[in-house]
Amino acid sequence: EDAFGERPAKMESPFMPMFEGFKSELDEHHDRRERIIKASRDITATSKKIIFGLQRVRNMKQPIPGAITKSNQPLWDLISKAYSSISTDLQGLNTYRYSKQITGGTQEFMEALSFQHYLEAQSLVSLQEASRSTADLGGPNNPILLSEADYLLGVFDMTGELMRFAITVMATSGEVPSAKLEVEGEQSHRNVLTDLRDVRDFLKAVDVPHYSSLNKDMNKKMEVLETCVVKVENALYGLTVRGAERPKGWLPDEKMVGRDEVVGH
Amino acid sequence: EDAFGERPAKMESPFMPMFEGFKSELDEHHDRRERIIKASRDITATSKKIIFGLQRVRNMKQPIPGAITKSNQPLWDLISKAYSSISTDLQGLNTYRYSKQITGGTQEFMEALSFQHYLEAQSLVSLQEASRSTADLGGPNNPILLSEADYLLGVFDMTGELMRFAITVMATSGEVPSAKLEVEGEQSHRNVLTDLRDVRDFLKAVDVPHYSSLNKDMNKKMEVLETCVVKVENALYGLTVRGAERPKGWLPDEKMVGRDEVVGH
Amino acid sequence: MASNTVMVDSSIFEDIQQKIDDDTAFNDELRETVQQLNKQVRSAQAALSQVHAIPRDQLAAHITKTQPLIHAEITTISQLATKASQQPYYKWNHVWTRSVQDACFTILFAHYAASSALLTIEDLGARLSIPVNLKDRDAFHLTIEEYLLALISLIEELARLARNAVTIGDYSRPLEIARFVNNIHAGFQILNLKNDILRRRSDGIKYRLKEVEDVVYDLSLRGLVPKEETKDEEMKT
Amino acid sequence: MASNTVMVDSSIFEDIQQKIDDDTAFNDELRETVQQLNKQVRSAQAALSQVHAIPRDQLAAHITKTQPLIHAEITTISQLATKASQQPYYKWNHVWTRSVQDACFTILFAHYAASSALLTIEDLGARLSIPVNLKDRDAFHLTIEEYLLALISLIEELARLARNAVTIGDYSRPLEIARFVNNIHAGFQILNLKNDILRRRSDGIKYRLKEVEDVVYDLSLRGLVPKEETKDEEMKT
Amino acid sequence: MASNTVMVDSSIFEDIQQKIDDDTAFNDELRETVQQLNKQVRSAQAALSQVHAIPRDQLAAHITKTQPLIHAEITTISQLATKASQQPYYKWNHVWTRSVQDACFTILFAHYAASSALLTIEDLGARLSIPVNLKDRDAFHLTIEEYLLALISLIEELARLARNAVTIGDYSRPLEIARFVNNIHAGFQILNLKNDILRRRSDGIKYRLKEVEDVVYDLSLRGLVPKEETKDEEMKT
Amino acid sequence: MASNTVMVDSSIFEDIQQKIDDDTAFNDELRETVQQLNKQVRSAQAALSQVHAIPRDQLAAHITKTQPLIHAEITTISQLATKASQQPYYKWNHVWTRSVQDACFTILFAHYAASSALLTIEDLGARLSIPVNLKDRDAFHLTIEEYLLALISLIEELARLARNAVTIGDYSRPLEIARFVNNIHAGFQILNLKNDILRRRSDGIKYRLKEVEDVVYDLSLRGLVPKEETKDEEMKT
Amino acid sequence: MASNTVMVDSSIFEDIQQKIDDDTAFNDELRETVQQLNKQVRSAQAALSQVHAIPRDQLAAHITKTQPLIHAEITTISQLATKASQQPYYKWNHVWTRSVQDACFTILFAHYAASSALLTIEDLGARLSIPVNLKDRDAFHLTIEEYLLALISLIEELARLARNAVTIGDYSRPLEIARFVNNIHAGFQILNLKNDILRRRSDGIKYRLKEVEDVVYDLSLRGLVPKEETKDEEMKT
Amino acid sequence: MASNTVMVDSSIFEDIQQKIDDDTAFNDELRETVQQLNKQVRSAQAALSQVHAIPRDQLAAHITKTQPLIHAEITTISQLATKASQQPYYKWNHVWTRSVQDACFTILFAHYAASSALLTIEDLGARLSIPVNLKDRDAFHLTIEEYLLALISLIEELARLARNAVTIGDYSRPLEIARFVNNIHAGFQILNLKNDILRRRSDGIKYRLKEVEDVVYDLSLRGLVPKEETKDEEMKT
Ligand SMILES: [Mn+2]
Ligand SMILES: [Mn+2]
Repeated sequence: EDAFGERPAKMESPFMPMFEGFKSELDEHHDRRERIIKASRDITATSKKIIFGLQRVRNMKQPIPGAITKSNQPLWDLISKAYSSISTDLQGLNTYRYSKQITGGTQEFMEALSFQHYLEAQSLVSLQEASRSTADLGGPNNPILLSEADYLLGVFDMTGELMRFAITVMATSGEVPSAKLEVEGEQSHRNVLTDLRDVRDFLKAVDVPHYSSLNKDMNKKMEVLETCVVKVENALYGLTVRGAERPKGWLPDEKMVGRDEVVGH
Repeated sequence: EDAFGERPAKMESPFMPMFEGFKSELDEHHDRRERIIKASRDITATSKKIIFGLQRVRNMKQPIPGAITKSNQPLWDLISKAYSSISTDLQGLNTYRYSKQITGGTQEFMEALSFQHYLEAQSLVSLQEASRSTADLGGPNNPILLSEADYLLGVFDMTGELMRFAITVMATSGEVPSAKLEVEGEQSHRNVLTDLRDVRDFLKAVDVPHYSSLNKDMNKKMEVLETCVVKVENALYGLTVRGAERPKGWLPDEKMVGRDEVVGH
Repeated sequence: MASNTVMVDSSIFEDIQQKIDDDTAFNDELRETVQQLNKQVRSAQAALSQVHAIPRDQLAAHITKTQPLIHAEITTISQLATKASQQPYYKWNHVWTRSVQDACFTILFAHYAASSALLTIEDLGARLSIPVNLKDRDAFHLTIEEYLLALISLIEELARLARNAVTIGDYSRPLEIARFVNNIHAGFQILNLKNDILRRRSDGIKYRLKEVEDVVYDLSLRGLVPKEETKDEEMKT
Repeated sequence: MASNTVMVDSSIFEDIQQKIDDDTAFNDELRETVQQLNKQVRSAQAALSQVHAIPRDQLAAHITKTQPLIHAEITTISQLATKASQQPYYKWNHVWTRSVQDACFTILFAHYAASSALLTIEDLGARLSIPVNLKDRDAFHLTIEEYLLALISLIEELARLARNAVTIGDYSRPLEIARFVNNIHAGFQILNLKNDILRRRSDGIKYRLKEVEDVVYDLSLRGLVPKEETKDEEMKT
Repeated sequence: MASNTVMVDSSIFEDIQQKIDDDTAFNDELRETVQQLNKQVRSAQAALSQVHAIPRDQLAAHITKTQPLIHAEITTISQLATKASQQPYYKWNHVWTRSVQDACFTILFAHYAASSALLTIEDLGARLSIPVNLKDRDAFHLTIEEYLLALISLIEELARLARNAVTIGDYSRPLEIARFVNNIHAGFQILNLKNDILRRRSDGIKYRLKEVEDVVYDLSLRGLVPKEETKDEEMKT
Repeated sequence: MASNTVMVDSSIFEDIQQKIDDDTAFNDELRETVQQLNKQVRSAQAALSQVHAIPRDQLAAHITKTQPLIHAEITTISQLATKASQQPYYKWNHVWTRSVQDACFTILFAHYAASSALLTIEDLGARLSIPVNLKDRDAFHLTIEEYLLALISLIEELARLARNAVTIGDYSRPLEIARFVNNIHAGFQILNLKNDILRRRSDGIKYRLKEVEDVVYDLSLRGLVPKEETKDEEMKT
Repeated sequence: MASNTVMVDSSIFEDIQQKIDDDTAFNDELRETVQQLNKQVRSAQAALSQVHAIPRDQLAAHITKTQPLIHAEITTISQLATKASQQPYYKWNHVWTRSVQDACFTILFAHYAASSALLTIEDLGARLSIPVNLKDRDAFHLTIEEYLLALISLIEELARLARNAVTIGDYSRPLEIARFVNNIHAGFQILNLKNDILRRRSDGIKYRLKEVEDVVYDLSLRGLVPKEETKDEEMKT
Repeated sequence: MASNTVMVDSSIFEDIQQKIDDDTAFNDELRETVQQLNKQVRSAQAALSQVHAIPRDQLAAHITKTQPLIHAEITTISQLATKASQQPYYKWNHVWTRSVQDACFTILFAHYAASSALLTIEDLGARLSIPVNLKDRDAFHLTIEEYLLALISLIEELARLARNAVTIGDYSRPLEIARFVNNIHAGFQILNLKNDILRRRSDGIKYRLKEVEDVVYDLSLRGLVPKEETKDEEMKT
């Protein structure tokens, strides 16, 4: 009588060694998959925190205020740590194998990265630049892939943050956000709305096969982006209509309390 | 000019200290929530592995074969470790606060626990006994709660494993699984099918408010359970119909290869 | 089922049924109390909606008249707290949280209407005689989320009040409100929110802020901003 | 868009569009090859479905006749491998995996029909001239999942074959099949599967096992189990 | 298995077929009448949409011209009532309720446009010659829910009218409307509604109120509130 | 905007509140009764599920023991009928229809288990002491649809019983059931149903018939059809 | 906003109304005819369901008796063809396609039951007096898809018939059916179908084939295969 | 079961394969053309989105520059028409209808932007060189539904344009748009639509009208309505 009960005459299946091999491979695969899912959750949550921090910025095309840089730095470090912890799991053959598991985190990271880039430079970060950032996050020799899809979908989400930024600045300052430092003649016609429309037109022109999942995702996000543009247009319309009543030469009272900026720190 | 750009005349919002407090509370809450979600995923995956191991058992109401016990023990330990790592997060006020986050893992654990209990004792583990097990998993002073809902939904899922067990045993041995060791007169009428029907009838009698989410969950799982019962009934019907052709006194050839049990280890 | 060693010890399910029945009964009791609270909240809201139409100098009197309605709410919340404390807080919190938020809003609004000041979460807890942001023990209390959601309702109501104040000729109210909403907005901006109800509702604050700022702009364009405001401000800060 | 410092450097999107267009073209090429493979698989399956009706002693000849159909599959898989190796494996694997599984099934079934033996994943890879279970480099290969899914298809076909063998008077085939399915079933039982396609399909093996065992039972009940089987068995093991 | 013993009385299946056919025929008749009503409602709405563009002093004449359209609706509702009374009211009520609400809206709006007054549910029932809020017997009638849903449609139309009135230079209409919407809002505010269509639609009233208040704000800010309004107001208070 | 001119008669809101409260109370009462009925139905179903495991000769005794459970259902349905008759039938019918169907199923199944005969809708109405298929007045009754849906549930249960009867050695039950299901199927086959729940569920009868035919096939093939059945059969044909 | 310049020609809306009304009327006419066809199909199916219970030698007589039912279907399809030919075929095809398939099934089954042979699509078109697989002009016809879907229904019915034939002691029918289903299966196996209803339903043929093979297995195992069948078989091979 | 008797003519399966392959090839060609059209539509939309940002006096020049993009669309639609005319219109219409609607929208919008006038369906058909609202023969054409859906898209775009025009200082555009949307709304209001996509989308026109009226309100309130507009208006009224 053996460990399996009272029945006599057991035979070992001749295929057991083969299945033992399969078992260890599959277990390894599933464990790796779980690790990546968890890291992706961490990266998503941390990127969201960074974006919240950046929403306290009030000016464009200027260095991010020191206080915000300082409070965001540990978060960027956390993301780097999360990516490093799984970067060996995402190399070679496995780069695309687990792309469904990591894509959520990478898109959210891309959203944070491109939002900060826009605030600093008033321009859209390129796929090359962004790829360099994600590659670095994996640590030496283990670059993290930023696919075109991750890049595009991250940029889509970033436009939502641009809208929030624009409305907040208009609410607090009564002006549409635009870079103040440039020479008037060159720069005056570029503001968040024209930039948003620019990004929208470029994104709209991207031609993706109708059967791809990227196409479905982009169509959904394009609707959101159009809504964002309309929200900023409506806010700007409101400023214009009210501004039209302004007598010639009227200037806002410097002491006018409401328009003062109230800050967190 | 301060860190926030060129605008002069900033005021600090008088409510900032209050919101600083809220911020740290909310961050703590979200971090705890994430920790629990991750632990729940680990517990779910590990419980599933235990169940796979137990599906290699071929006899009822006997100790689990040593090989299976041995390969499952590290898994039980992993579960214990996962629960311990978050048990302080699930005490006092927080016991129910994160119940949605931990319930998936706890239900799957309950499924594994009650399946093993059935195989060993041919009976349903009670809420009290199972609660004692989960309580222990949290480590000293940090018991893990097993709610009635977790218990019931875990038992529902366990019946699916009972069905798999029953069909597999019928396929390999040509007999419906039942305990062989008892005195014939006492025991012969209890087998997996009668036990499954018993559990079904008890579960069906549980009276839950129609508006509760538990009611919705139970209704869904009751349909699956009814299907499981029918699957075992059909398999048993097949055995009976074929058996009806058996000449009087016919005994299966001991050498008959197909009916031999083939084992993994 | 006849057997001396049974599959299911029937006491298992009797115990569970008992627990479920107890829970159902407890839930019914809670809901009854919550229904009563909802009714009182609606009455208080109806009374407070007059704030939009009553001149500032008659407001204190009006608010005083609404106090009994608010006290009724507080009494019911006390009863709720007593009942709810018999069981784990977060097991039942979903039953009353919306109603408690609405009640908190009425108290915050009544207080702001009369004094242009915000009750802190501690002030509010003191009014309701319940603990706030409890962490060390499992009892009925007011959570941070509930306070913040009530605060967002207040912001929404004040955006409406800013315009209606102009309608009845009160030009200082909008400036007060603008300062207040600005300050609250700055506070919310430092919070890291999840994709939950609090995030969704707080997303609207910037639009309320914009509405209020627009009123201030409209007034300042027409030179209607009261002079003494600036002095007032300094005194208050 | 007219500005000397532009929001979007238009080369960003030109690059991306180029990549997407390349991918689309690559996808189209792959699909064309896969379509051809599908057609060849259907022809092979149709030819192999005769296995159910052909007596054992004429089977080797029949299988030999189907070899060209199987070679056609293998040739197409080679072409697929060449094409697919230009890009990361898992980026495109979903395009061909189902078809490759079906092709593998036809090879496994043809081999089993003629020799009552299982091709291992290594044997199968050798037949197809592609690596298997590749881990150290990113190239076209046969994955464990694909092999296992083809193996499950084989089990399903064998459950049908066990009965049809009896119909044409071959009473030893069912016993062979029963041993085989039993052995495979034991193997699958040690795998920890996720809730994926492999889990769902492997759940059916126990029913196939039961069907095959029932045939053996039917035969043994009627004393139709060939005597020499027992000896055979010993020799084979 | 053929058997001529009638274990099941086949007449039961004939009965059910008869019943299904009767119901289908009745349903078809009702829908035809409802189609006609819908057409008349659309004509009435088109005529009434002119109210937004016609100065106050020419409005009574315009409303008079729309009366035949409204009478057509009333005639069709009478026919509907006759037909519907042949069967239990609540079995078929869903077929016509939406159309009857729309018809009620046109009558309420025409009346308000001309007289700035609200028809009560009794007034409306009298106009339609059908009973209202019937409780004691099962006959065709106008339910309270239908009346209230039509009233909410009226509120929505008036929020639009308030702005369009300003566009054509009528500055007193918005103040009238603001008072009216305020009253209706107060009424709904104290209702404890179930979670149904009435609840969902009544939730929108507060946004309509805000829209109308915004118009009054715009007028107040610019000193465009008619003088007599203020007096009126005082007299009424 | 405060005004005491009553533009809107506030009594309308009091009336609607009264009506809503009445409906809520009525609904609560109905649901309580229905909840009780559901519980009794589940008890009866649990007791009747033993029919699948009890030999034919002990069945009459078992059914007799279940009668109190069925009487409990009938009592509750009487209470329901009394309550429901206070209001229009079709306004509330959705609250109980599913539970009444389930109760009817238990009565049909208990009767069939003991006597292999079907209760007609009239028999069933008599048992429940409620009218059936009422057309001329609006009162609580059993609709034809409810009867047919319960009948379909019976068919589903009998398909299972046919197999379980074989398991416990009863070879005549399946033939009886096959004749019965065949008859019911023929009845449904000529119905021209609307695209509703009855249509969807009746579509399944043909699969149940196939299941039962499969059992008869298994018995016929093995010569297990009881002798007297064959004679019976011949006499009946 | 009233304007006498016609920016929008109102005739555009009159045209669209006319077109919508025409379509609605045409649709109604078609549906009425289709309803009638459905009723006739159900009668034919009910009569043909006797095939499962009638011994082979009495079958020709029974089929002859069902011919009037089938002629009724054909007459209605002619009427349908006349009506439908007034408009583009594919604009309305969805209205009748299911019913025409069902009618085709009854004709195929009646023919098979009597003669064990399959009507080709041309035979079927001739019976119905409508063209088949029309490509060169837009008129009412029978599509290949409709024929194949009816054929799949036939396969499903025959799988059932194979078992019921055994029940009434006809052991040669299953072998005939097995050969027939095998042939049809082989035909479908080489089709490269799109992912549509035809693909989904044809996927089921292999399960029907397995069912029929199981019956042949059961007969073979028990030596119940008729002798002449074996000879037949040899001659045919 | 192998048999060489041809019970089933295998040519039937060759025919169906041919037909499926033809359809697949035709579908592929159509989709390729439609994909190209979609790309051109997106380019045209991007160019036309500048209309929201370009002052009125520079607009004609801008629209002229977009003409090549629109001609590209027209060319592709011609190719589509040629291809599509080889097969029944309604069999494939679903492949291109959405893209054709979008193309029509760009043409309608470009024309309105430059001339503030609406192209009729005949104008549009002439531009595209395809027949419109074809009834008497089955060929490629523009349906009334497609035209109306494109028109609704235009209305949606114009509601946005009304606001953006104000932003760039054009105060007369909103009034023009208001008149236009009002006219279209009146037209749709009298249509008795089926419950389809056209019905759902046309339900939104009233909200667009409200948006445009709000802009006119904002301008009127602030005395920003251009003088000549007022005169125009008076003359037209
Ligand atoms: Mn975001
Ligand atoms: Mn499980």
